[in-house]
Amino acid sequence: MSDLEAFRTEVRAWVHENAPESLRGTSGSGPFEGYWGGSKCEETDPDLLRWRDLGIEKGWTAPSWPREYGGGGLTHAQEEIIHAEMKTIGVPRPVAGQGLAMFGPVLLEYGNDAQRAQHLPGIARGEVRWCQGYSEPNAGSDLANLQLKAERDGDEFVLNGQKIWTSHANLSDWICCLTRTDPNAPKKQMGISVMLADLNTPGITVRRIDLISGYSPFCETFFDNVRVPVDQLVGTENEGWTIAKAILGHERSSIGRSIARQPGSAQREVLARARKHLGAADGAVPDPLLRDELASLGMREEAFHLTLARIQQSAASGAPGPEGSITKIVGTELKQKRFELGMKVAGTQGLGWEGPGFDDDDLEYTRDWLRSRASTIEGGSSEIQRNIISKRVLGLPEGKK
Amino acid sequence: MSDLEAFRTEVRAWVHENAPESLRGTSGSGPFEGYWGGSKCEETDPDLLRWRDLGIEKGWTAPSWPREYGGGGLTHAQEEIIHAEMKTIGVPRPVAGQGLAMFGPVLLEYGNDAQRAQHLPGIARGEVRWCQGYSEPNAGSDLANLQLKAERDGDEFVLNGQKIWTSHANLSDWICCLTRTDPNAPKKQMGISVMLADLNTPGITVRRIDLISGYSPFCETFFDNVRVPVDQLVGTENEGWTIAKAILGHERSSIGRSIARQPGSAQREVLARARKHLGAADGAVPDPLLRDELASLGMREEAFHLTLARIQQSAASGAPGPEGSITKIVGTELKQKRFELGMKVAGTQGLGWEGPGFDDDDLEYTRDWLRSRASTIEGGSSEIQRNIISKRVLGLPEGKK
Amino acid sequence: MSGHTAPSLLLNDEQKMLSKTAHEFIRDHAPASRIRTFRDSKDETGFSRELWSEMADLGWLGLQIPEQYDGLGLGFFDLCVVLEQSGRELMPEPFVSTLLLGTQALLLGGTEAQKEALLPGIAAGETLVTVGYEESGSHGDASKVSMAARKSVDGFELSGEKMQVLDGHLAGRIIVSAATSESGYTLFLLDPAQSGVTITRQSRIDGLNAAIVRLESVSVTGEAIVGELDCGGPLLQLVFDRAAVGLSAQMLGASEQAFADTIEYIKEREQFGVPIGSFQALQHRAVSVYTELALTRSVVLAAARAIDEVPDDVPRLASLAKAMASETFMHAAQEAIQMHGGIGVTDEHDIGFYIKRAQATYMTFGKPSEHRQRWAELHGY
Amino acid sequence: MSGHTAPSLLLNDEQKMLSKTAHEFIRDHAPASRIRTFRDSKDETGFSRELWSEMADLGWLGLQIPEQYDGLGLGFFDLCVVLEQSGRELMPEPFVSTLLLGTQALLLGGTEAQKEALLPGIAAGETLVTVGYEESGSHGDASKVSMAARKSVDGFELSGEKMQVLDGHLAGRIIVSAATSESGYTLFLLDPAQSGVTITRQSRIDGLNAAIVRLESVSVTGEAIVGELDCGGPLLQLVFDRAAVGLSAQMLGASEQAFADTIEYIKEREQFGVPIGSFQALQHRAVSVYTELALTRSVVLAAARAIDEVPDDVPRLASLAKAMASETFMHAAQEAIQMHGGIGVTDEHDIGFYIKRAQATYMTFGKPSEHRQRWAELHGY
Repeated sequence: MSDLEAFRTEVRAWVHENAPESLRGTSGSGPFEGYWGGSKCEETDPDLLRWRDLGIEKGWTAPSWPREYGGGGLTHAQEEIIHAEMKTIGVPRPVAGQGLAMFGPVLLEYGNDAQRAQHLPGIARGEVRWCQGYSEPNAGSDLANLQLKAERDGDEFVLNGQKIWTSHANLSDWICCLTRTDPNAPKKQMGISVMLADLNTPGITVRRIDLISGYSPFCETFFDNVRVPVDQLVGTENEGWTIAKAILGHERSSIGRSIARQPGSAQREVLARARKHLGAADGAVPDPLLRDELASLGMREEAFHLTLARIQQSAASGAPGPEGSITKIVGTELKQKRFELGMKVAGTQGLGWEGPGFDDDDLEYTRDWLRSRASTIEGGSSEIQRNIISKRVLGLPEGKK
Repeated sequence: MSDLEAFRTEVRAWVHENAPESLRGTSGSGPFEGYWGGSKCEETDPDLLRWRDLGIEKGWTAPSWPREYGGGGLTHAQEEIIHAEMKTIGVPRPVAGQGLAMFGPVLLEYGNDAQRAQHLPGIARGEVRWCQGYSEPNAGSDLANLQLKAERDGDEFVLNGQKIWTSHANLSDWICCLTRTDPNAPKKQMGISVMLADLNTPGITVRRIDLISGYSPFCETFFDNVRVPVDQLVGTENEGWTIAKAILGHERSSIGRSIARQPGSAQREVLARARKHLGAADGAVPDPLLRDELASLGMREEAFHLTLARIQQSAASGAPGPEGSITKIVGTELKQKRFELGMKVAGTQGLGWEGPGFDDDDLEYTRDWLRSRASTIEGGSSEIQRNIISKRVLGLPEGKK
Repeated sequence: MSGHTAPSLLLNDEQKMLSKTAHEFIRDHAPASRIRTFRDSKDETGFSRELWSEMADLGWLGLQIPEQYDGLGLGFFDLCVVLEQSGRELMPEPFVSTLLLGTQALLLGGTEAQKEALLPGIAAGETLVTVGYEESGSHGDASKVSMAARKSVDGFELSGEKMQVLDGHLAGRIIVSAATSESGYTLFLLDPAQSGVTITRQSRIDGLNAAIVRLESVSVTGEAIVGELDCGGPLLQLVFDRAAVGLSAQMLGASEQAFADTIEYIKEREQFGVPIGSFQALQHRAVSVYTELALTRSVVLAAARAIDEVPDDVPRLASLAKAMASETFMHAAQEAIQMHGGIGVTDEHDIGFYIKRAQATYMTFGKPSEHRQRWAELHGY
Repeated sequence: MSGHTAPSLLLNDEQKMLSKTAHEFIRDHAPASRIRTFRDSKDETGFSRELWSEMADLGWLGLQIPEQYDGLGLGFFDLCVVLEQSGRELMPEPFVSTLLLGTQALLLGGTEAQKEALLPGIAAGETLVTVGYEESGSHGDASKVSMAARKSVDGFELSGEKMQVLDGHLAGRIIVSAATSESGYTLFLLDPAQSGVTITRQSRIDGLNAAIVRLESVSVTGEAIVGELDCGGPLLQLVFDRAAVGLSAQMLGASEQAFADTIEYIKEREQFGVPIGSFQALQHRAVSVYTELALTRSVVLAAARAIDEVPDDVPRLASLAKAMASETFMHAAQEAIQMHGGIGVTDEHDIGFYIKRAQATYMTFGKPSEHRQRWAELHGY
């Protein structure tokens, strides 16, 4: 038995012994499912809190981070095993969210020791919640066009401007911002800096944005003479675009992966809805066209999971293939197809917004369907992903931007 | 009863009395179906020849052309009625082909009297067959890039270069060529001239091009010091692009229309194949998925015919809508869908190239399926059509070319 | 086309004027943003009574109602001209319930007394008449009728529940289907004020107003029957065909507006220093929507014309129009959101209401696959 | 994935080397243009015997054949590595007939004697063994067997006709399905040299070689049975699953080559003064093909792996692979032609052969909709 196999056995035993019964089977165990924490968190589920504490104790909330920063000091391969074993029984990770998935890794790669020591333990323990501040109203697909101004004033930067799509900013403690520190740089990709800001700093206001689903995690965040200490600058001033690209690449692949719930779950979900709404308790789904569409969905779901596995395997073998770039496109389209089909089988029972005559599951499903329309837009639209693949993977010549 | 209605009654009576029985129901009566004529024509069907002669006698091979040029001197509305009545009983027009559909109208609009007198009667009588000489190997979608050189030498132009996709050049008598008369013009759309050349002129050689279907009407036509009298220049030297665009516009809409056979015929054709190959003599097509696809095809076919009718009606009412530009795209895609579905219902019986084990209908159908792949490329590809609609109809800003 | 000469698919001068007037009136008085306003204010009516009256005054509600009942006596085609425009701004006014379901049921099956009693009020914008046909267990099949009409001494006693009855909360009369024999059902005209009727308002994504109509031993006489006893099925099918065509006209209008808004947006929205409408990938996708719109317009007009002039062609053309308009609207709405980008998925922007309506209309009066199946049957395969 | 840990979808070092060697060998010795050459010369063999022998010498034909029969005793996964490469150039050599149909039938159902007699010859490239299962009235359903095997004194007497038997014109042995009871049929191993066998060569669009095999009272003994009497159906299904996976590997290779050729072409072909590959509409469509290729690669590898390691998963993964590879290949081939423009539809250019092969493979061993139906059944709906 290899060391990794031995480790897997150990992890499996620990997870089976410690994961609260009530949490099993409740989660796809992705990086964004479960306890997000932070100072504004009002979570009261004792099982979830106990699971969090057990994870913190083991250092398994951030298995591959150094122990000095609250991590587990393990390898990435070991981390994969921990996450896979949690996924197997469907428990969430002990702590989830963007701090662990995105900003911790950024600080580990680009931050300095002081920043790591200041921020990482709070993230690993789920005490400090983070959100992103990238997009602006005129800097969406064209992110490098961002204009949030950061002017140096002594030991501080003074920030003025606006961010949008700052998910959960209303529930977060800190924000990681892309700012414009040199408005006169010859190219718009130059003169950008990455800064960390405490959301309690005076001058920051947050406004929630509702989506067509009726609610959303998104916010707009406004900066009015917000003073940020210079020691919260990550990396080199005016050279933040490299870090931004790394963050975005990470976001892309994590969105694709976060869609990958349990293999077969999309097919099971839509099948259950078909049985409920078409009145067919078992056997063949009576409508052969819907049945065919469901099989298409199920096949595509399986192909997507197999492709994620293949990418993961080839990355583990040291030769990451270019296919990683497709997971965002394929994953989000799969998600939309799932909800479209789930809505189709529900017929008019899927048309409820709220209230009498519709059951709660259907009402929630309809909102989720609406929410899914954003998935091909957020985190780099499908169009932007296709441009990237076209250029970087297929090597097609650039036309106009 | 309006004059036109009276005319329709008269036409209907004449057609019913004179159209040979053997030809009825054989044709979609489009401008490219039937007797194409020309000096190399070896047609022997007495009914077809009799129908041709009757048409010539009435002036109904080219109903709207002036009588002096062999036409009928009628209005366009009357011409429509004549073609519609022939279509109703499925007889071909008495004479068909590109001379009538394209080059005659060009000469009527852009030619001079001498050119009309020289060429139109031969076209109207089906004695002289014409082909086009537009595209070149490096001037396909980008037609204005054409390079066939025409240099003035006394009373003649000397042509050197190559044309491609010169359909039926091997069976034609004359060719209508786009030539480059000024290679130094500041824009490539300038310096182009339209010329008419007798294909018997020394220096012209024609080579047939087979398509993936195994045969085709297409040729390559090579020009090696071919001398064309200057009186065969149509319009003004170096200003031929305007004429070229008119010809292309005409080609586009006639391709779209030529696909419009009898309404419902695509659905009937594929249904007949389904009955033959799926072993279902009547009733519902047993495979519900194929049945659904067939209904989609049938619906789309009907929508296409109704749209052609609507365009025709609004053109007749003096307000042609912008929808005309879509008929090429929709028509050719419909054609491809038809053959794809017809191939699908045939299963492995559609895989024959020739010889034993496949019946003649299936073999021909398979070749037609292969041929249909060219329809979205020839006569201005679907991509080019979309560019045109995007710019001219939707008014979207031009990106790069 | 079954005949060799296509029906006229053009609007005459009067219809063009009607279309233009309706377009401007609706654009100015009834923007799609009203859907949000009615929703957020939890408006009890859910649409504008005033606007409905004004449209009555303009003659639009009685366009197709015969002159003897105070209508204009024009055709269904004319009604579709207005419906298309009403669709552009997703108007929540009771077009579908009253003009498409109620009025058509009365025109096709109503007794003289019923027509005299109700059609003038409809034309005047005073009376709403709707049809309840959906039940919780029917899975979209209106021929599965659980509501029962038991024979009583002087008529029938109705019990059961209808779901998502459009404008059931305000309708002056509700026509319901109720089983009257083993194999057949019958349409009955009810006054919701009658004893035993309970109305519960529902809230849908698309902004149309609907209600649950519960009947407990509601007594009616034979005079309440619309059409013939036990023959509610065929009559309802005729009503649905017309309703499907009228709804398709609304869907066409909605698709066109969503498309127009999108084209305008991509001409203006800049990224990478240029309008995003200059990107060829978006352009070609826009053209795909455009071609579908052109085809859909043709089939909707043909189906509307057939209702007035070629009744035999109505079933197949109604199915064609509904199937095609449903797919086109969904396609146009999806592309509209995607091309609007982030702003397109916010509740603040109106474009999101188009996909909600698209989903609702897709599922109403038969989804595309059901109409394709019917088309196949009508064509003998 | 039925388990929580995905099977390995990577090639090991030996397999990578095999893939590379096969790729180069085939690219250098077996270009797709050979399809045209064989067709136009009306070559009697229709493929290259020499090349087949060379591939035998390289060990490729016996990759999966156990060592006791002179093979290398590796897995089906290894065979798929070579099949993928053979697909790139649409090789007309008898991979499908002999390695996928004949060999798998023998491995899965052959008697020891049959295996000993035939597998070494297959591995050596000397013997072709094919399976005839299609009949003119079967409409693609291999379980409809009209060919009859009548019990005779010392065995069976076979009569009937099989169509499109791949490489039937040169096969040393042909396995046919013949009805042996009311409900069941049996696979029989025939020597085409036997009296009563008539072979008529057929010509297909895709360049694969096929023949009509007509049997008139052909006598065989019980030793000719492959598998069990009356159990030809289940055995043939197992063979088809493997054949479908192997064919999917070829389709994957063919799709990848068509795509690679297309990308190369649009990088070079200029119109409007720029490479057409700089047009965003083409770029985004190219990306669509690319994503389908990536998904297809995953499912083909997973299905191939399952044949070696997880037999229970083979039916669903074989259906997944065949359905997806069929659609991907057709999509890739259609886009390849469209993006090649005029030259793409000429017989002179090789790209047209890809769509012909795509159509043929789409229809072989079940078309996608049939596999989706089976997938649904396997998943209990």
